[in-house]
Amino acid sequence: MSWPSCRQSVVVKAMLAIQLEAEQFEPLSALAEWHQLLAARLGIRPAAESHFVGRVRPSGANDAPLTALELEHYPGMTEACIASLAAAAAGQHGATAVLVIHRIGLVLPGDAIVLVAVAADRRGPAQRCCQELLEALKHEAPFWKREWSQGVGSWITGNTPL
Amino acid sequence: MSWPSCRQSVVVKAMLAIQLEAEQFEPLSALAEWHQLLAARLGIRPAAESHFVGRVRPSGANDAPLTALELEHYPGMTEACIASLAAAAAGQHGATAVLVIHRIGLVLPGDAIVLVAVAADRRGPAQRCCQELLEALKHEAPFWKREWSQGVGSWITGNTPL
Amino acid sequence: MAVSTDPESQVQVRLFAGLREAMGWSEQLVELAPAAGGNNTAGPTPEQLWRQLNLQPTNPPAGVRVAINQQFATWDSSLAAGDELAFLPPISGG
Amino acid sequence: MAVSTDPESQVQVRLFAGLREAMGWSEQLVELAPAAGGNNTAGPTPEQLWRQLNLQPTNPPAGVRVAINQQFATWDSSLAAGDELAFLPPISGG
Repeated sequence: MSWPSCRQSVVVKAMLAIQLEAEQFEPLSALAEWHQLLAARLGIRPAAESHFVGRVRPSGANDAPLTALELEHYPGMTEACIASLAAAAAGQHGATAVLVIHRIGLVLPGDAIVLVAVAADRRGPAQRCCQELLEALKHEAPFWKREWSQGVGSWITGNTPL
Repeated sequence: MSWPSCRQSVVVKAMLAIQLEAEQFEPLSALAEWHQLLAARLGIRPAAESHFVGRVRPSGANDAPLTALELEHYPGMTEACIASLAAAAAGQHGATAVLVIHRIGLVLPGDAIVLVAVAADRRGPAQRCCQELLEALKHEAPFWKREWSQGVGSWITGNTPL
Repeated sequence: MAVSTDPESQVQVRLFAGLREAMGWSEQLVELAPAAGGNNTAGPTPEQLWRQLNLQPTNPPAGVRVAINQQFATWDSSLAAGDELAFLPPISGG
Repeated sequence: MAVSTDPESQVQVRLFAGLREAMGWSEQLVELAPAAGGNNTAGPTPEQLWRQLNLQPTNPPAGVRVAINQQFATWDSSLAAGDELAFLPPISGG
């Protein structure tokens, strides 16, 4: 496992915005709010921004139509863990700002589960930080997915391949 | 040079949306329009979406405050070239849809120059396609940047490091 | 209902997701046994508690991780009274 | 104003960005000279036109690329009447 484990970070220089969201959220509205925050705090917008949006697939592992995806988490640890992963990734790549929004609860097919956005001074750091933070979230943040299909719930014990 | 050269592509399976924009554009509004297009054509939104937004830096190569960045292009060839690079990247990564918006003309500091968005069924292809297409645009699409600073224009003969 | 005389001598154990469902409980207060031989410095390990609570399978599967006080920890960490111990089945976030 | 009798025997040459500014022109119609020895199959190359038009420096810099009919081409491609030839200084898009 090559992802950094969640740990308390010592110095946080980047602007971090972390949110667990129990209701449906619209990634573009969330990005618009984040842009306002960036503009207010930084004055000018950073030269490079990389975003990732993950959405629930219409069918589950057995290819049956999915009713919903349920996301269980470990309250308290999850938030701290995401914050620490985001701080580590931002620090490693010298990112200016990081936004993570992650759904919990029941998420419908087509709905956004996760949004990761990274602002940086150059495209490489923005892209790499966004990519690595997403992988870290998938492997290191205490979330568990259960697929609901035809009235049956099945816990997922891994991630889709990269 | 490892980027594919612009060429006529034989088969285009992905949804491509390419736009040269002579006026200021708002990336999130452009993404919202693209989402409507995707929803109308595909029904459900793809599971993975990767975006990149590039903006004009506040200062130029010599660190002097930048008045504006001017983007010259080769009308006709530029559009065809972007379309062919987008089709090649989408085909290589099996992306579902690609959006490219590129500014031309005078672009002010903080304004968006380029937006690349890729939708795919998995995060890896979405991220890699977005990243590689951005590099291809930087190296293979006939654009030329001129920095205007203190009344003097200087042609840029390369790209910022990745 | 756990019979508890002194919460300071207990460890709070939490299960999640498939493990929680398979065992039929999500939280349990576990009384720390007085250490054998009066050596009070090293408490039980998560591995010992896994067995003591009769979690299944008997040997913890490779994918299951432990957290102590909401930080990832190793199976041979030493637990102290008042700790929160969680057994985490394979993570699938993002 | 180019003296042109037959547009079908010409190549349209285009310059961009720094090259356009350095040379002081952006488009020029160039009459193709009748091929020496009556061999009409191979037209001039972009490299020959670069020299014929007295573009500077005399040896085309490594970063400059050529496009024929809006497709990237090589410096030793053969131009035909009616072609559009562009000399492209180093690209900086995105």
